[in-house]
Amino acid sequence: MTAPVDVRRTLLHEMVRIRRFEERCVELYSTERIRGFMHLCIGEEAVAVGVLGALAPEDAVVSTYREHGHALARGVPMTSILAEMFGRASGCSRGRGGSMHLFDAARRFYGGNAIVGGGLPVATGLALADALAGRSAVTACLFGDGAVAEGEFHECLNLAALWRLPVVFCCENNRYAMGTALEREHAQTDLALRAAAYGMPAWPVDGMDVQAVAAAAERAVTGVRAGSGPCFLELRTYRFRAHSMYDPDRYRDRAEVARWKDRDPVDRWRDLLVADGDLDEDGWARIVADVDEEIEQAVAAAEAAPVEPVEELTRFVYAEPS
Amino acid sequence: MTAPVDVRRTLLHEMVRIRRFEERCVELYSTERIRGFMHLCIGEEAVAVGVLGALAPEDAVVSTYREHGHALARGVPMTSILAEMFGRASGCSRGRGGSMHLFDAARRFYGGNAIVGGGLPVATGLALADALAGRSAVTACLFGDGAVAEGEFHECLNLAALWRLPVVFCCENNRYAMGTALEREHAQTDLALRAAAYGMPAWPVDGMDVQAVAAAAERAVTGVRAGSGPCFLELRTYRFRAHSMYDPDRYRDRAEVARWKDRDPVDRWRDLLVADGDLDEDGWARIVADVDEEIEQAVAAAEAAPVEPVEELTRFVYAEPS
Amino acid sequence: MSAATDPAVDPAAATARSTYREALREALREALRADERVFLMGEDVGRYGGCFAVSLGLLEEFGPERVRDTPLSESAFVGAGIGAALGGLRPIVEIMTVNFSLLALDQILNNAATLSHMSGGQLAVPLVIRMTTGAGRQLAAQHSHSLEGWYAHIPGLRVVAPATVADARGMLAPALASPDPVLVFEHAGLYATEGDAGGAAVGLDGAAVRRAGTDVSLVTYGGMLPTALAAAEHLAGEGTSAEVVDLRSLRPLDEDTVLASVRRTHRLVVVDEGWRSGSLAAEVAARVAEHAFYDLDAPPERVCSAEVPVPYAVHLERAALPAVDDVVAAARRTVG
Amino acid sequence: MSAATDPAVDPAAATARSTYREALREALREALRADERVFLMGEDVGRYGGCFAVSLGLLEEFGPERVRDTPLSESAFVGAGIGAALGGLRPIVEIMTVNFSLLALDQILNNAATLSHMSGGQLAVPLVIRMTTGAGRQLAAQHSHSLEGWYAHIPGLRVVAPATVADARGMLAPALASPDPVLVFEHAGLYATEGDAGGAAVGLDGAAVRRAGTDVSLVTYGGMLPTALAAAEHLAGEGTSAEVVDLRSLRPLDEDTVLASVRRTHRLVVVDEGWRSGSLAAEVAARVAEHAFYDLDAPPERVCSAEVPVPYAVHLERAALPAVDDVVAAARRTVG
Ligand SMILES: Cc1ncc(C[n+]2csc(CCOP(=O)(O)OP(=O)(O)O)c2C)c(N)n1
Ligand SMILES: Cc1ncc(C[n+]2csc(CCOP(=O)(O)OP(=O)(O)O)c2C)c(N)n1
Ligand SMILES: [Mg+2]
Ligand SMILES: [Mg+2]
Repeated sequence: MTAPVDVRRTLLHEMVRIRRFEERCVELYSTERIRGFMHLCIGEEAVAVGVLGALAPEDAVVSTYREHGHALARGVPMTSILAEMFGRASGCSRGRGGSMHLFDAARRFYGGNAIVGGGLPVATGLALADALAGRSAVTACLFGDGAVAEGEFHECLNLAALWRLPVVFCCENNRYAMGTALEREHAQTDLALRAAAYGMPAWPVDGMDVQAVAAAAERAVTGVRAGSGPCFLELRTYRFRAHSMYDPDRYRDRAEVARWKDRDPVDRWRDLLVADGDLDEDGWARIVADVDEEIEQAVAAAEAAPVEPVEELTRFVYAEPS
Repeated sequence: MTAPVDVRRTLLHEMVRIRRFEERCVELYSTERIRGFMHLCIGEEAVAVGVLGALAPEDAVVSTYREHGHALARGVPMTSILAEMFGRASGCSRGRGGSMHLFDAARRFYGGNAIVGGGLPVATGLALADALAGRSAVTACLFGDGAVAEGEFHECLNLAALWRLPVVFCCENNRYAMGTALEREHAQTDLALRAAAYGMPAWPVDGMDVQAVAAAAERAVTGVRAGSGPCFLELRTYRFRAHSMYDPDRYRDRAEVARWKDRDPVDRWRDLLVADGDLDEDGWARIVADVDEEIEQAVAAAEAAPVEPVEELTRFVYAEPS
Repeated sequence: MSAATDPAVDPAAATARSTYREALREALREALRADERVFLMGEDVGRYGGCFAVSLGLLEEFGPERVRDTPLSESAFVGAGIGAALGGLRPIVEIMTVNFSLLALDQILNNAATLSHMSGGQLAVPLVIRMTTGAGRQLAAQHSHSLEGWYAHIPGLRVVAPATVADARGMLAPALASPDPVLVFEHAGLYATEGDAGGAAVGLDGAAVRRAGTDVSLVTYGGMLPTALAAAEHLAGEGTSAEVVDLRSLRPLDEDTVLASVRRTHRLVVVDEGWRSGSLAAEVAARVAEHAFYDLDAPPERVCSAEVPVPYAVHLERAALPAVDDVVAAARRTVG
Repeated sequence: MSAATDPAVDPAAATARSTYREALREALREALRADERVFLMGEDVGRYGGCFAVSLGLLEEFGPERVRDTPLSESAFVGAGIGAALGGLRPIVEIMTVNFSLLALDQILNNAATLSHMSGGQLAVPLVIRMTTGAGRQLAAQHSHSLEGWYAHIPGLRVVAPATVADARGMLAPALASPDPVLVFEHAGLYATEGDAGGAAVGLDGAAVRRAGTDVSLVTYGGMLPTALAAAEHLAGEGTSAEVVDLRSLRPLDEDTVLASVRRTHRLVVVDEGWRSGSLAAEVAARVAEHAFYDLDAPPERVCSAEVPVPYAVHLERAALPAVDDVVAAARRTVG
């Protein structure tokens, strides 16, 4: 089943936005505009766009430190994301979070968690709140293949399944946890099968194919929203870049990286749209130009934005009386 | 395949020892000779005797707070166990541990862990040490169905399977974690299936049948010792008593308890031996008398034993220079 | 012995007498009745009736959705409490004892305590976590911790320790009303104490002077309040007038009340069941030394637990814990 | 700036210059060569080369059995270290940063710290756990903790914080020789510092006077040593002679060296990157107030981190951490 042309183009546009935003971030990191740890999702855009696109505004999202793409696809404004990475007061976490801790309460984007596995309990609780309050919202919880080895993965999958909570567990299996390959993290590397052992529907998805991801996510979200309990998607993908800006990437075979780059989700989707006659050269150029304009505006705005006054340092440690 | 008569009688003797020892402990608790938390394994003796009997002296054991039976079956002297529960200096932990923390380094009995799930990482490490040192020892790790929900279960099963460590994970599935029934602890109550998801052999065993347990444990230990990696036994059993001496046992149906008591592992085994002509009334009386004598000697010794001088309070917080 | 058994200790209290346990239960019942968003979750809070029988009967009254038994998975259900709070509910999470809270510490520190600030004030975590603390029942080294002082180190948390029946009854409502995560430490030795439950909600912050005195300030909290009061009574017989300050809130610390007391008495003894090194008592002593240095007529004293995993044997356990005699001796040293 | 860049600071050192990181690596290499029972285990210690490149090259030299990458499962692999130590090996477990150690805290407190005592002395846990600590690299609230003071609260553990290249080089051997669990805290800000690695093993216990002085004692450890030394230098320019004491071991605390210094200078400033309330600095201040009360000419001072989850933005992070100016100002208050 083929989606309408505008939907297909939007998927492409969103992926290009993420790709080019992060490529720009690399430059901004090298000029020290952005500091700290920065983790890129270049190569994994189809997952971000496909999964987040399946959600409704009332749904909730819990993500990791590798969340630029998730935040962008969720609709968190690029300006507020970039201002955050610049450490500015207009940043989506007022400069307190940086790249790893993007938050947007209005869009139910609950971060930005840098403890591997640490987001799963929170997502489980968000889903519990929706369930207890009788709301039909779904929580999407994104995490990596590395997180699957943590105890919290186990505890939360059991809890969510036991209580039939509306969570879609989205495992971005990019085959590495930092420098540790899947086979050295897991005794049993079929992660969907692992999740299925908790008695929830679980299946692998080609995470390099945005259409496949979107379809799987929609199926998952629909089922979960209907009350069938949690489910698990294993999104098979790959990060084209190193783990973080500090990582010399010594542990991967160049040929392996090249093989996965041949399946670049952006290129593939663009080529398919072109082949199908849904995109011509002009259309492609327009997407790139639109995206670049958005990025440069965000950069300019972040550059110009003020920083939080130092006097505000301890503000928000405790909630302010509202 | 039927075991030789003396083996069959020994199994009975060991179960009776545990049963009557714990029954005596109840009396000693009511006269406040024993204090603190005390957890009985009455009803679960076949597991203790069957599993521990399959081990060799060089093997290691890690247990829980419900470990009287494991300690006895491992050969920790009853006198030193009871003295420990009396808080005496001659106790197997010099009075520092009590019922929940029995230790016997010489017999590689590593406790006595009262944090649910807390023994699994230790067992994994003991097995790692044996593997790295090239020894053929096996570590038996005992824990309950409740522990299966803890994150450490997951982390350790993965680690042990990934590294093919010589551990036999022995889950005493007595269907309750305190007052929480199996169905309210686990989304998927087939615990052997859960363990199998880590890629290790795992199977359920009738934990009320000492012969079945002994056979399963022997098969497991043999495989693990031969280097096939860890395995998991789900020992289906039932505790006849409340969780601890504090527990009013409000959460179980009397009929359910009665049903399981009909399968009393001691009675069944005795009756089978009698039916097979391997035991007569005299033989039975002798077992009981032997056991009772051992118990009364242990009680008398514990009563007579001195307590650790108060000046020794902080001794052993740090190891003493040897 | 309980502070509140002496009516002089708690003059504002109404007439309802109860145990500390019943007071906690009544507070839970009231909260569950008052606000649909409130629910209780933890290991064996429901069918078992609560590990220490605090929640006995609540399942029957409020049903399994709102009195929710959890599997053994501390990190998951504490974290789920955080998520549920973010999602608009008012969860009360019970951790059976503080020892097991270590398994949930990542969630408590890295999420509950941090999300408000890290999100630039967008998020709040109105979560109450209750747990039992303390030794004295021969439960040995893995069930006898007093780690509330540790938790008081963490910015973003509020930490309280009800020491009286009135506080047991009155602290839950303001804890639930707080937009911040509040940790409530219930000392196991207090559950059976009796006292006047009062009626009105009490404040969450602020120390209380439980006994007025002029010669030495005994600063304490939680399970050690009875010990401090008994020591004060004993000292009175010797002609030494000891003031007993119950911190009530461990974070924030009500420094002003402590300092005011020391400025009156010029002598400080901190009584704290935690291990001595790095105890909350160290913080209290340090603050007094910093801010009331010239008011002190003697070195500050700390009466804490011996630095040892709490042993099982009754005589060893007793020797490990602060006793009335230890407090009396410390007070004597300051006035001597 | 590193203490050991000033040869006066470390007179006994031999000639080998290296970075703190290289010194740690060399110590690991030596340990792995010296004793078959030693192995290193943790996340990405092998193929990745170590999160902070400390173990770079060791996999190639010693192979994957002895330089062992683990899955993300802090509780399991720290606990496995405990078990392996019980089983006769000498594991060195690396936790990437102290933040993640919370996930293993149950194992560390309830097993590693407790087994020796709880078993009546039958068991010993000769385990070394290394972890990175501290802020200063804009890693925000979940990667910038300084919890070594917290760990120093736990009986049964030894806790050390090498602040110099020589200690980075020399502390591992005695840590491995210790029959007790030893936690080694490496401040991330020190890895690139250069200094003299010395040659001989140093002791595990005992504070060191890194700079002698007569007017005020600056007591510090780990990542704050450079700050304290810089403050001392600055104070010298003002005519104030500051003594700098590097605690080195946080548990046990070398109280004698601290007290001796304060008895000479009569003034105390504790410099500690931990959050102020409940910090190790509180313990040091409390001990000095208890044992050197009559020697103090001014209230003790603490310079600690602001009580806030460490923020990302550079100016906010800087404002949250103790700075040279803060130490100078505190010292001035004590002498003023
Ligand atoms: C609990 C914890 N342990 C270790 C780390 C350090 N760390 C950060 S990311 C990472 C790898 C995570 O891998 P994965 O879950 O597959 O996510 P990916 O980075 O591949 O997206 C590690 C080890 C951490 N942040 N949290
Ligand atoms: C981490 C932790 N959480 C909670 C407890 C309290 N507790 C002690 S035993 C127990 C039930 C454990 O059930 P299971 O593992 O099935 O073992 P059983 O008691 O049935 O033998 C609980 C909840 C504990 N000791 N440790
Ligand atoms: Mg990954
Ligand atoms: Mg059970």
